[in-house]
Amino acid sequence: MSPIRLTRRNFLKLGAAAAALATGACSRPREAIVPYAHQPENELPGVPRFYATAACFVGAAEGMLVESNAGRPTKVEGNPGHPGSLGATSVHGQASVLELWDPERSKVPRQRGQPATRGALERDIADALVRLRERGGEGLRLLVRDASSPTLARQLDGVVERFPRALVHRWDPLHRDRSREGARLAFGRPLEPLYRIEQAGAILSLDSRFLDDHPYRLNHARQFARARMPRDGRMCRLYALESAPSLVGAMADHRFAMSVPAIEAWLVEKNAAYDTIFKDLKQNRGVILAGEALSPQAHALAHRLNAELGAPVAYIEPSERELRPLPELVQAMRGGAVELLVILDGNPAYDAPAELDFTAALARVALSVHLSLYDDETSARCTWHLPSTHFMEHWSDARAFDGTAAIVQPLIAPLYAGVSPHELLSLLSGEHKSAYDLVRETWRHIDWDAALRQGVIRGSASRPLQVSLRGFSRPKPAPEQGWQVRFVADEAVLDGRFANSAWLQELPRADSKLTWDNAALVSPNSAKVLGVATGDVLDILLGARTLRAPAWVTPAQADMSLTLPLGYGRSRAGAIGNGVGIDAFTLRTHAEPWSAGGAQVTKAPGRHEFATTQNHARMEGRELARHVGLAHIDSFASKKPNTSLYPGWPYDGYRWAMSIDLNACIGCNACTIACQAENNIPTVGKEQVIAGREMHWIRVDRYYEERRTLFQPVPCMHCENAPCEYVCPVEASVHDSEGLNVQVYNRCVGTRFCSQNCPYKVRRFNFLDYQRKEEELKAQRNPEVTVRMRGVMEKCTYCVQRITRARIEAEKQGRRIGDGEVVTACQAACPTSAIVFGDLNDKESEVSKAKTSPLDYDLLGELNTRPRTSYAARIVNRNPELKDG
Amino acid sequence: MPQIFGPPAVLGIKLSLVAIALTASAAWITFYKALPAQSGLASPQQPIPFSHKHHVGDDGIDCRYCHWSVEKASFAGIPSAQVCLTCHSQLFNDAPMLEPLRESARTGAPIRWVRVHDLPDFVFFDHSIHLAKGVGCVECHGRVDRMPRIERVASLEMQWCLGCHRDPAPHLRLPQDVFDMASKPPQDPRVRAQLAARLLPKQRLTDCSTCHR
Amino acid sequence: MSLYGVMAEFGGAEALLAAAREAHESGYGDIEAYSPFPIEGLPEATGFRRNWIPAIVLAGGLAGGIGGYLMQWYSAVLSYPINSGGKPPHSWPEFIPVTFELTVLVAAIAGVVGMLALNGLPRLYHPVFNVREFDLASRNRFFLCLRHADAQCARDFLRGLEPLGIWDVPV
Amino acid sequence: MADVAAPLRRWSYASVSDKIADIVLARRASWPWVVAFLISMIGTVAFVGAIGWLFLRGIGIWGVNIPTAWGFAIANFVWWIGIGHAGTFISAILLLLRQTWRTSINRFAEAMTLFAAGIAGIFPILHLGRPWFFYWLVPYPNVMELWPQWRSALVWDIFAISTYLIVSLLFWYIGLVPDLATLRDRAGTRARQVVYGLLALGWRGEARHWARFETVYLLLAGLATPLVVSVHSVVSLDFAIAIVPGYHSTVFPPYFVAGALFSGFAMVLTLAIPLRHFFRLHDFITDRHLENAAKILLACGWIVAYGYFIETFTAFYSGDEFEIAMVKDRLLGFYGPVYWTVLACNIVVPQILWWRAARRSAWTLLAVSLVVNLGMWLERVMIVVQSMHHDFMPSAWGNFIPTAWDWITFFGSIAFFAFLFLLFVRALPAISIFEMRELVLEEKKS
Repeated sequence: MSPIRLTRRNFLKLGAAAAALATGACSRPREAIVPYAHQPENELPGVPRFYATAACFVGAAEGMLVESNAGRPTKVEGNPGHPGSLGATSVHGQASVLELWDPERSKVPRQRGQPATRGALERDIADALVRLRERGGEGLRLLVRDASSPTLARQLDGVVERFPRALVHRWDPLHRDRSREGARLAFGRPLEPLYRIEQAGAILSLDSRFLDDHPYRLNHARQFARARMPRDGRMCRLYALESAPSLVGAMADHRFAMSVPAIEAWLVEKNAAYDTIFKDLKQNRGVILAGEALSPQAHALAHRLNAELGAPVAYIEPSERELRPLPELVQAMRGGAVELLVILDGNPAYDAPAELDFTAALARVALSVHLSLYDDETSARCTWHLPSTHFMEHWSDARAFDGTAAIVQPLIAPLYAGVSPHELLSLLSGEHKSAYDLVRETWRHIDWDAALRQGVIRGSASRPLQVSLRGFSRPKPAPEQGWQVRFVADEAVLDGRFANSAWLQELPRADSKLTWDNAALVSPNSAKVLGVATGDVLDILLGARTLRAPAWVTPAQADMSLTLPLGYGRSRAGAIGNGVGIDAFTLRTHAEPWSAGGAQVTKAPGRHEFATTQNHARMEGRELARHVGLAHIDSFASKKPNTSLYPGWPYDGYRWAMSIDLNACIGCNACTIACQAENNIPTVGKEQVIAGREMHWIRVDRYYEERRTLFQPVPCMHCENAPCEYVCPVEASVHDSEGLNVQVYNRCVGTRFCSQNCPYKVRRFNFLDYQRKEEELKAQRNPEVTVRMRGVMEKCTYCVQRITRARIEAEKQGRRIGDGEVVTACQAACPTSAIVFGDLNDKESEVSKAKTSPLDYDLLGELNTRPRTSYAARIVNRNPELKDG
Repeated sequence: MPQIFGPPAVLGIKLSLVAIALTASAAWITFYKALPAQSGLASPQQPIPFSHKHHVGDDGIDCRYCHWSVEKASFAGIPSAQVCLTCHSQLFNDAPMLEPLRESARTGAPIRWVRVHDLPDFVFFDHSIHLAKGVGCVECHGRVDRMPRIERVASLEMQWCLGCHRDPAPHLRLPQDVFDMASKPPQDPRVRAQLAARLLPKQRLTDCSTCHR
Repeated sequence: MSLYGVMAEFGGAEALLAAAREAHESGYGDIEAYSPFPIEGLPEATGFRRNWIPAIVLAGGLAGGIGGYLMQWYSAVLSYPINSGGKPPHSWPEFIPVTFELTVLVAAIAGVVGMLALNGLPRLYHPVFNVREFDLASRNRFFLCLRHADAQCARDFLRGLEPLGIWDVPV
Repeated sequence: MADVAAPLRRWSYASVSDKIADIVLARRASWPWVVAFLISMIGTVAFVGAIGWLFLRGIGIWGVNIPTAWGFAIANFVWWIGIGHAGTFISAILLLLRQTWRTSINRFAEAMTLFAAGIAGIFPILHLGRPWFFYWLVPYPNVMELWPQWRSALVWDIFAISTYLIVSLLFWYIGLVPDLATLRDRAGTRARQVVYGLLALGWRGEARHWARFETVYLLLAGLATPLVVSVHSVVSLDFAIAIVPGYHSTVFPPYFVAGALFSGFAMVLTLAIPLRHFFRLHDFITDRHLENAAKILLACGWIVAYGYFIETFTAFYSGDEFEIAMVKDRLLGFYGPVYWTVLACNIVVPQILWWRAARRSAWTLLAVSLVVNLGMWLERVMIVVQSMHHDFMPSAWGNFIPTAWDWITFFGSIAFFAFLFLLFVRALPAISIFEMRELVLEEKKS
């Protein structure tokens, strides 16, 4: 069944070429109008429906409500009831819908690269199992990445039951072994600390990245934003020691760029700064967050210190059970002891520790089966590759970081001949059940419908445990010799699983604003030492392995240390991700997964061209992203504009407006990509980004000031005196009666005068025909938003399609639109609720209140453009007793 | 000097000028007739010769029976094969002209009707709100109850839309009349005023963003 | 055979001017003088009185200007008032440039069209072209043509002016 | 001015007519003309090719981006329009000022104006994202019931330029009619007789006709005079009504008009000198002509210099941080070299014209005029691009780097201009014949 709206919407784009030549095509092509043959239940054409589901991107589940248009998942929203989301979404959550429709997803099973039938695969497995049966499963190994699914865990038990000597291993390149190990040292068992950041009066982050790639990042962000709201002159103060640029460091009041050993040394040696900070923590119920890169001893120490501080932190069971480590498996493989290896998801051939040489070991396995979304590096080296269903295509379940379970329900029948991990496992356990039955069995005693409706299973969160500290040795910081190399999960492509996502590749990285690339991050001082500048190439020698990587100089990096984001240099990611960036996994060992010392770094010949969306990092003394000390809030000069010659236009209906709180914004980019998904914004590719033609409607500007990083999301300001409008010769850029600055694509002839005259440069132009043509991708597009052709200007519309929907519903009921009924895509996605949108004529609306804040100011207000979008300045809360950082 | 242009030559030149003018205007008229608003798309052949005249006019079936989502959604809804078969499994259940219908129900392959009322893709029209505000079906679709084969009676050009959006009052019906093909807008100015009062201000109705996004 | 007029050829501007004056004084009503470039006083000598061109140009200018402004006012205020950059629909200062341009445009077109019309141009066929020597009228010769007069008298009169030659101009 | 026409004493009505007409009517073309024509034709083909590719792929083949969404297309447009000013200035304003020396150069100067303005008119259309909808800028009743947005300087442009083109065309053609009659009467072949005959509209040179002709010619001159000033003022408003530093400047209208005449006269010299050399027109286009043009060049140069100065001055005087930043960037930023080249070409080099010897040496003048042409083009590029690449938001700053297509389109337009001009020289009298006859008469009198 092909939904009508889909074909209609995309005609504009398809017809573009024709129209281009036929100067406005004098007769429209005949369009078919295609009804359902069998009308599905309660499906209203043109009215989207939302289904609750969940997915794991960084080790724990993120709850989401997926918008479905005529049966096509088109957009991801957060699930307010899910602790891993709280209504917000991560950039990965937003991108997952593109992943679903990615035309390069694996479509058929392959045997040694050749298309084969699933039947043949099942026969192969059956044969192997018969042989394995006799030896009680000796030689049967399973390798999984995400083990947070209770059903999966149950099935693994089933397999082991059937094959007692079979072994289950786990490899997740973004594992959390260090913190588990730290907890084991401190408490005698692997636990996860559950921080109550909201209650913290001060935070000391030891390279913790709790806003970046922590499994609970969205929840942390929301709590952090609340903690940073000043209440009676006080607000949470953040100290950050970090070995790599992170959102945490960017938000910190005191920021210290230090290598991992330096941080541990600092923790042990207790200098003056340490004492000052510790005093502050003590007085204000502070909490210490330790990051994965730190040694288990350091984690244990942090736990002890938190205990001393009486810090707001609870301890819970990890959301997934412990399984056998990867090295064991590789050893067995190399020994030829593995007859059947089943790899559920993951891409070890690409991301396994370098010294293990997983690929070579894999060659010695008799029968290897790889279940994955893409036909990737590992698939190519396995006997069998089996396409996996996307999480929007299958039934499953997943646990959030706090243990809360959620049902993963499909929104669409599998697009290709894929199977879910559960179905593959049921093959091994010999029960041959559908994923649905398996999941139902796991959750026999719950209110199933409620669980589906709410997207969470009530009361499934793990209980905080009573813990008692044990004695353990203090960390012995490794003496710093040579260069430190720091590995981090890339904020966009993570461990490489999103390498083929054009949205994420083109998403400007928070600190560097770099797209379509990764780089060796270097501090300015180190760059001087090496005699390199951004774009020069470095040779990195670590242990016996070398890597050549382009350098990127950033002030947020620690001296004498490099940061290498993981997840690039893929060879079988797909047309989008192949050959993008450099592969840092080639340097990464199992023993030193996050930070390795003793590296040699030298300048190599050649230059590398980066594609960045922001070429200038300083504000040049202009008051753009403004900030103010906590003590001086009242003396903040808002500088609202003055009078005008012309009488103002009356807006007596609605007056839509937006307020963006720079004190809450952590620069995570969720708004940018959410907007991209909602508004059918194309990606343009590296060359076009270099040419300065990226299309994002809301960009997050990043400025450096002293040691501080300032973020400022910049959508269209919807000026009441819009400079873009009076210069447009054809009334394509005009104001509507509710104060929206609307861009009428079908009227635009592309003079680009509007962009020339826009002081905020938020307008985007289709210099070429940027829309991708693959049919699959058309299915993802939002039918409520026109797909723009080449040669027209576009920009933020305040999500006019959402306003219209709300207005029509309200008008049908003969009432006004209530506050909060219209939520823009960026606002919905924002983890910290930094963006507020609403009607200024409603004095009670959130946005009206936000604009009464003493910190509210207009960007470039002195130009008297009268923007409807205004900002609340960021509040800096420095410790008067602490000078440095 | 000998004359370069004798009287006949001059006459010839004049005639050819006239000829050029005529052909030009003729060309323009043909082009204009080819524009979507005027073009022959008005009443195309359909896979099944469905007669609104018969179903609506003679049988008196309500619009909403087939176009079920017209009051709830932007899209009026085109009946699925099942809906047709609720009757046609009994009536004319072996009529050859209904074969496509039965096949669709059998195979699940949808019937591909030819779109008659086709708006450009950058125009966002919502049936439900128009009905809710008293714009009757007949206002845009004409007397379908008299159409053996569905045809387009309105140009669907922007100026045609604006005509109503600028001055809606004369086009509004009482809520109970919107689906009534024979109904007329109330003549009583007070009633008209009441109906018009339920609308958004004219400025809003003629905003670009009302129809274009 | 019927005659368009009788034509005399002169070698210089002065000669033609003198001839034209004399013909005028001796009562020839319908005189046409042809020269390769404009000669001061010649039109008056041939009885040219009223020049309508300036009036036509003025009228054109007024029409263009007023029409232009009204067009802008109608479209921006009456037909489809649109909020553009918060400026009022009737932003008269911004209507000035177009108004000015249209004033000039229509005035110029009116002037040229008027000139051609009053001169009865284009006229590709004309009796005077029947005179073989007339092609010099666009080079270095000057012609005087007496019309609606008794041919014989005209010839005699012209001969008195000592022209380079005299011809009958057939219709 | 008598001595300007002094050499004409040697000439008679007949010889003047023959000399000029024969340039057109001559059977065979001279080899320099043929060579030049071939070269220009190749360039024209490249120009058309570049346009075709542009329409096929989109504006993205150029170097334009956000923030610098305007590039060469607009710079070329302004430059060509500027060149298109000298013609009408010479034929209209100098006519009103009774500068008889204009007579021998106005015809081809007007032709130059038409071609330049015409080519200028192409660029805004090429510049559009969807050029096939350019007619939406013109008011006409349509099914959308939409009109142009009268507050936009681009709409003013459409009217200014089309008006300028039409009026110049009329002015030029009316002046041509009597000469076309001459060509008609002297044409050797039947074909030419017919063509020129049709174009001449049956002109007979009747006294009353001459009277009306002269009035309308004078009035057109009167109308064209404010038009010349208005056109480039309006063009300058494309920038001046914007709020961006470097665009938003009240000095622009006079500064642009002066710049226009500057480049215009430079182009007149660039064309006149080879023209009189290859067709031996030294008696009509005398050294004195060149000298007068050179003086105007010098004068305009100084007005332009004032423009540069006052722009910088007001920026600092205003104390506006954005204006000051823009000027600093203009002098020392990425495009700094462009600025200094502009100063060198438009201010330093022309100073050589203070010397009589330089003014009277044709080849020096040619060199200077070429330098000025270059300088003025660079100035347009500087204004269009440099002002935008560093505006209000540092986060959005970026550079415009022209692509090969930018260059092909620019040089192609020059080739196309040459192509048209060469055709004109062979098809129509490059000097007004009947006005030369008038001069001959005056010489006889004196």
